[in-house]
Amino acid sequence: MTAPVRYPQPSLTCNPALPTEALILDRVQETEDIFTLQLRLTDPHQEWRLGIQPGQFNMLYRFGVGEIPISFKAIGKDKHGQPVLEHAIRRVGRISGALAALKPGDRIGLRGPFGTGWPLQKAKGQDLCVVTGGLGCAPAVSIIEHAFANRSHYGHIHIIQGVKHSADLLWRNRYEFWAQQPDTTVLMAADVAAPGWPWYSGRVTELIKLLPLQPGQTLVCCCGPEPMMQASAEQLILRQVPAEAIWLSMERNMQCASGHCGHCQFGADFICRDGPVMPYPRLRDRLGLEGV
Amino acid sequence: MTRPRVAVHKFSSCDGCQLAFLNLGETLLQLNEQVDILHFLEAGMNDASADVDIAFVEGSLSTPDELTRIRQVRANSRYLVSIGACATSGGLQALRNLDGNHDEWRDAIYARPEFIRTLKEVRPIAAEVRVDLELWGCPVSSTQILAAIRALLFGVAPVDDRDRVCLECKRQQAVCVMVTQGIPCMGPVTRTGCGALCPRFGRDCYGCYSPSETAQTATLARRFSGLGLLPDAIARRFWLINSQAPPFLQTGRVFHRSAASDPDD
Amino acid sequence: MPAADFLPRSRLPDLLAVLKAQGYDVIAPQVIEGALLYRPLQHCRQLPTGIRQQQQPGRYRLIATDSPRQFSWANGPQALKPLTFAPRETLWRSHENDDGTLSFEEVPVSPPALAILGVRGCDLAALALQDQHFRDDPYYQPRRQSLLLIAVDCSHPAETCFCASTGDGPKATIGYELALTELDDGFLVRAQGARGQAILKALPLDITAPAQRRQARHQHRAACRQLRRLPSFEPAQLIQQGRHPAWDEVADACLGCGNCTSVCPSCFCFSTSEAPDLNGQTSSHQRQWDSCFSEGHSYIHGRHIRPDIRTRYRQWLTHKFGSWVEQYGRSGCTGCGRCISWCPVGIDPLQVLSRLSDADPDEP
Amino acid sequence: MTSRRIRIDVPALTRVEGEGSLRLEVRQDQLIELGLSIFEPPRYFEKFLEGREAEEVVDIVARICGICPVAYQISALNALESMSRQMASPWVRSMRRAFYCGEWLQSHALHIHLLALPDFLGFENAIAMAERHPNMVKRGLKLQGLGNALVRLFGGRSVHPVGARLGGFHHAPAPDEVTALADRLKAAQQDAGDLTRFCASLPLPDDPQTFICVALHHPDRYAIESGEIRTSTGLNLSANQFEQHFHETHKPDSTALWSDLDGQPYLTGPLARLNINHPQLPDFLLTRLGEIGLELPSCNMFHSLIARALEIELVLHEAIQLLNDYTYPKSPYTALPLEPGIGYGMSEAPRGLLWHRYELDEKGLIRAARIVPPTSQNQARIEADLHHSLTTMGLDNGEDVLKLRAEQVIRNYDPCISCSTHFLTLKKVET
Ligand SMILES: Cc1cc2nc3c(=O)[nH]c(=O)nc-3n(C[C@H](O)[C@H](O)[C@H](O)COP(=O)(O)OP(=O)(O)OC[C@H]3O[C@@H](n4cnc5c(N)ncnc54)[C@H](O)[C@@H]3O)c2cc1C
Ligand code: SF4
Ligand code: SF4
Ligand code: SF4
Repeated sequence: MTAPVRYPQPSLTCNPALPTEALILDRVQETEDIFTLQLRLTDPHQEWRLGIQPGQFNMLYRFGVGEIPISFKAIGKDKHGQPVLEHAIRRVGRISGALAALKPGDRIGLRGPFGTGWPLQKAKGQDLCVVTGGLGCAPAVSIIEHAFANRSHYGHIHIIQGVKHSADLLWRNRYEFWAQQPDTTVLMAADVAAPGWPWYSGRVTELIKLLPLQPGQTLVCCCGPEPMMQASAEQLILRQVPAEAIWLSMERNMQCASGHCGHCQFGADFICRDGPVMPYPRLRDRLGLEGV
Repeated sequence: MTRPRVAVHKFSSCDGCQLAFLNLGETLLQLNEQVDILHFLEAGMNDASADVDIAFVEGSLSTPDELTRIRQVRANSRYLVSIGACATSGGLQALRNLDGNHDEWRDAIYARPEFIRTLKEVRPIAAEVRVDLELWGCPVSSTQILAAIRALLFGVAPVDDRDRVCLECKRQQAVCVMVTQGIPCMGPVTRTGCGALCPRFGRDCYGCYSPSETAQTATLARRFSGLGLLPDAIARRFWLINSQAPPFLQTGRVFHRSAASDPDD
Repeated sequence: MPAADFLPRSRLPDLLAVLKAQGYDVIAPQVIEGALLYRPLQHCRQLPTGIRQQQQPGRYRLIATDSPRQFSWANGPQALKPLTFAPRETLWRSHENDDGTLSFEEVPVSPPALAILGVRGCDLAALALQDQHFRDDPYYQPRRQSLLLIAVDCSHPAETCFCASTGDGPKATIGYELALTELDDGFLVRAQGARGQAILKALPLDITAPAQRRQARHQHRAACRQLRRLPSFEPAQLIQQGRHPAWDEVADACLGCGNCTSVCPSCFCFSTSEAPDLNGQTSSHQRQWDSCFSEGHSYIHGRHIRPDIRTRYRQWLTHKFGSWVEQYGRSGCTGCGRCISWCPVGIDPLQVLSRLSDADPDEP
Repeated sequence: MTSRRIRIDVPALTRVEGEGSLRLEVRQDQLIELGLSIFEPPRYFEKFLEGREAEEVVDIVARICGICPVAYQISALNALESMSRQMASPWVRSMRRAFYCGEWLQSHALHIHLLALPDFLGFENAIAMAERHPNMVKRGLKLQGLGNALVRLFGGRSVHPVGARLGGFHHAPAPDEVTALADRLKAAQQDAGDLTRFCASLPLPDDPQTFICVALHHPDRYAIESGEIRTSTGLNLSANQFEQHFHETHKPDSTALWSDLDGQPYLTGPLARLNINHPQLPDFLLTRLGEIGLELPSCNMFHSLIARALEIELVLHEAIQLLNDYTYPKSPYTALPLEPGIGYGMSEAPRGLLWHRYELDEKGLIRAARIVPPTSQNQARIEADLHHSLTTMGLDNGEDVLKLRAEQVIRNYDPCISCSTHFLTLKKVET
């Protein structure tokens, strides 16, 4: 007789739904409502999580309050030169607000990395064009930092950033620093510019028209509000950039980040698993559809 | 660490929501370790004018005195939570607002009506002062109260779940009474929080937790009519415990009027 | 000599005994609160003997007859979903220790071995869909693996059923250990896989008479004649039909209550929530069934992607019948008809699908 | 003797249900003013019952009082069902009694531990008392919790339960739930006995008074959910005779509605019940009476506390019996068609007699309703008691002593002020 099958119990370390502890080493207030957390994972067995790539994200958990998806910003260094994970978070609601109240020395939970990153392999040997709209876009910063850290892998680097108001520009000195670098173009535009704003006023799409692009050998990484990403992609296509070379970072409600909870579906895709970074042709016919 | 100071105030009500505290059992003693209860008449704490971090307010406003008192409570409290249907929508007693015949009722009952100082309309707390959080339900449950206190202790706003009773009804594996018995259930337009109590007891939800988000009251009213309810019976479904909550008020009004203008009825 | 495969009705208790002997708890549909719900089965008397059904849009009634049959109805409000994908469960617990460190504790699932009697073909097909979706889910899988499935071919589809047109019924074809075809006097039994075969071997079976076999074939053909059928449409196109007036019509009729998603055996959405203890030292991270009809489903800070019933209904229909094909290689609908019967206002998605294939005046 | 003037003003009484105030003035050791007022605003329940369907009444009247919703539901059902030719089934009648036992248990346990005992043990409130007497307070909370669990078994929740309906219940609890609860109730009987002994051992003021007792009496059992009125003056009345003997009047300087029995103040509630029905107590409680030396009828109002403790033991015992005999019914209710007319009904709320009257029209809608709750009935008695107690104790006592005694006296009646369906007292309008 065959006995009923008993499923082996999942073990603690392989349960993708289980967070691990992260210690807040430092907390930097970037703007009034954006702050960066420097994190160290306290369990040495969890270090594989530091293999996180630009464009991927973690679920950050505040004890007793809940979890939210937050993109990877950078791997920084602590004062002993040890690698630390950086996440930039905007305080907008319940959980981000609870995370904002934490200080160095406090602990949070972390699950990840999740999702697709920017297509670094594909980008190798090509020009890189990073287009962002809106406030402090962590996925964009992460790819730019990565590109400068691996400068020889890429040709020309184009950085275009659009903000609503010139005062919204985050990490301004980083942009100024990048603008000084060889083989790099930094263009910025504000819909509304304060006096003394050295860059353009207008929309990001206008900047795209100005870019010295080499369409066949440029890979575009785009993040920001969906209408802006869509308009940018169309503008880039007008500039002969192939649609397949344009990659967008998407955002939807996420409860599990493991492709189960169904909240992040965008048509047939689970943004947490098939995204957040996805090629434009995949998204093209759904972007802009109401309610999708 | 200093414990947050808490007050429980009562306005026009049945006292049932305060029982969410008094029915906590031993948890009441645990709660007392987390917070400092300064004012709660029924439990024996009496310091109505104390400055507190969290004030829970039960009951609706129905006298001029209560208007003065609620302003004082607001001024003394950092975070004001209105609890229960009376406090959030006026509750059952706000039915008197509908007819606009408060004076008549009063005069019918009291030999010396001039002594009765009441407002013509029963008002929810938020009609008079700013309310930081509303906990709906008639009565609110201990679970809701504890979750709110815990969230505030963590320094975050409590979760405001506005989903429908139906969702919880199915999670609880209750059998739909509307589909199997043709009973007019308010679950599809009522907010969860009770754990789908009524359908679990084989009966219709009567809307005691107030309207849910995107409450499709007109659609449901049409369905009730399909189940054989006459317009005035439909109006009564919406005009019960949360008659003043806008979607219920509105749909009740439509059917109340059509009942009044229907000569056959 | 033909193999013995007939279990007389009087010997159905033997099946129960075999299952119990092999260590299974048995559950089967029983009449509870006017519907058929899975409940522990101690003896065959608890089965819904002679029960027939009336299912129509928004309406479900049981009718008692004096038929000896125990499975002459279509289905109850829930398929197997609650047994594998719990309506609410704790995923893990966290502790804040006195020194401020956090520890996380898994809350493992250890279900008993369960044999389920009376499963339908449509529900097995839906289970296969959930198996795909939750293939690496550490909470779903243990429950799933401990199930032994005993199907009964559907002989009395309801008015709301359309499994014949989705190809998932009325006969059980995949995913069972044992399958029964119910006749007046007993059951034709077939098995799949080693576990099924082992049970089959342990049963006291007779040889099926040719007349009985004929009756079974006839019954199957009759069950295939269903009132409803899936209309033809282009799955990939559904999502593009955003401006079709069908959506406004259905939005006006729909309560947005999410019952269709809760009773659908393939729907898998859940939300998570945090339940901290009062003392603030331990907290449970839970998940519970959610629905694309809830406001939280499509909320991202500052905006509701689907703020109204129209867009929410569209999400449900275009996902179930459209995007699902791309996600899992087939539509998410197995024709069980539950979303039609259990919709409190009786909306029939098949009608919406047909309406969508009407030329849309606005769409080019 | 020097002239002395004391003015005691308790603007908000604590540890009572609902809001009320007390004001008394003593001049030259004479009580010149005494007023218990209730400033619970009117909620006009009787008025908005008009025009509602009979089926809706239970859900509405529950909301008159969060502490004794079951009492309101059962009195209303008694009144409404009296308009039917049929009766609720025996199953329903027993289960209603069990349901009601839950409410007595929770209400009495709450009153004794959270409202009354702090007075006798010298604490501001029960939470403060818990620091010194943790086990006693926990015992009380446990008994209260069991009462709530019993109400939940039939009603889904203990405040405004949703289970009761015309003709019975919406839902019959599963037998295993019933057994599980019965076991918990059994386990609490020891605690309940200890509680009675403890209450009896307290140095309660000994202050005999004369008063009329009014309670329901049932020939077969200690009256809870049904019975006829019996008074210590020898009256036996059915519900429809209530209005012939009990009247509500206005005191000239107040706006409250006061009830009297043929012109006399009277007592309703635990002590009145025990005084009238004690011969029907089960044997173990008759033994208990001897053990604690309580002679009945008692004319010491403070024995109300002991009466509540004894009634806790009683309802535990009753509920256990009823649940032991539990059978799962074919249907938890019988449809009872109601005929137009007038229906009267009453029951014993934890605080005393609760009387309802409904007039039903041809369409099955309520034409008129009248509800007389226990607190308004006790109102006159409370003031008479205050007058007597304070004078007997000696008005020359210090202000704090007078105030504490006054509050003890009021709490002793467990007045449930929130049930102001139609009565109201405002603070005396000051000139
Ligand atoms: C892949 C991905 C990467 C992200 N990276 C960053 C980042 O690097 N920095 C940053 O500041 N923000 C990022 N966000 C957005 C961030 O997740 C939301 O701001 C956050 O969830 C808001 O949570 P809240 O509780 O503070 O807000 P509330 O408004 O209180 O939201 C309530 C709940 O809704 C859900 N929710 C709300 N907004 C979002 C959202 N935008 N995305 C997903 N779920 C949401 C969450 O479950 C949240 O707890 C990212 C989102 C996604 C999907
Ligand atoms: S019983 Fe009521 S709440 Fe439950 S699913 Fe049906 S309509 Fe919704
Ligand atoms: S089901 Fe409806 S009426 Fe019943 S308790 Fe819940 S919200 Fe209130
Ligand atoms: S969509 Fe409807 S018919 Fe299809 S499987 Fe789901 S519930 Fe059944």
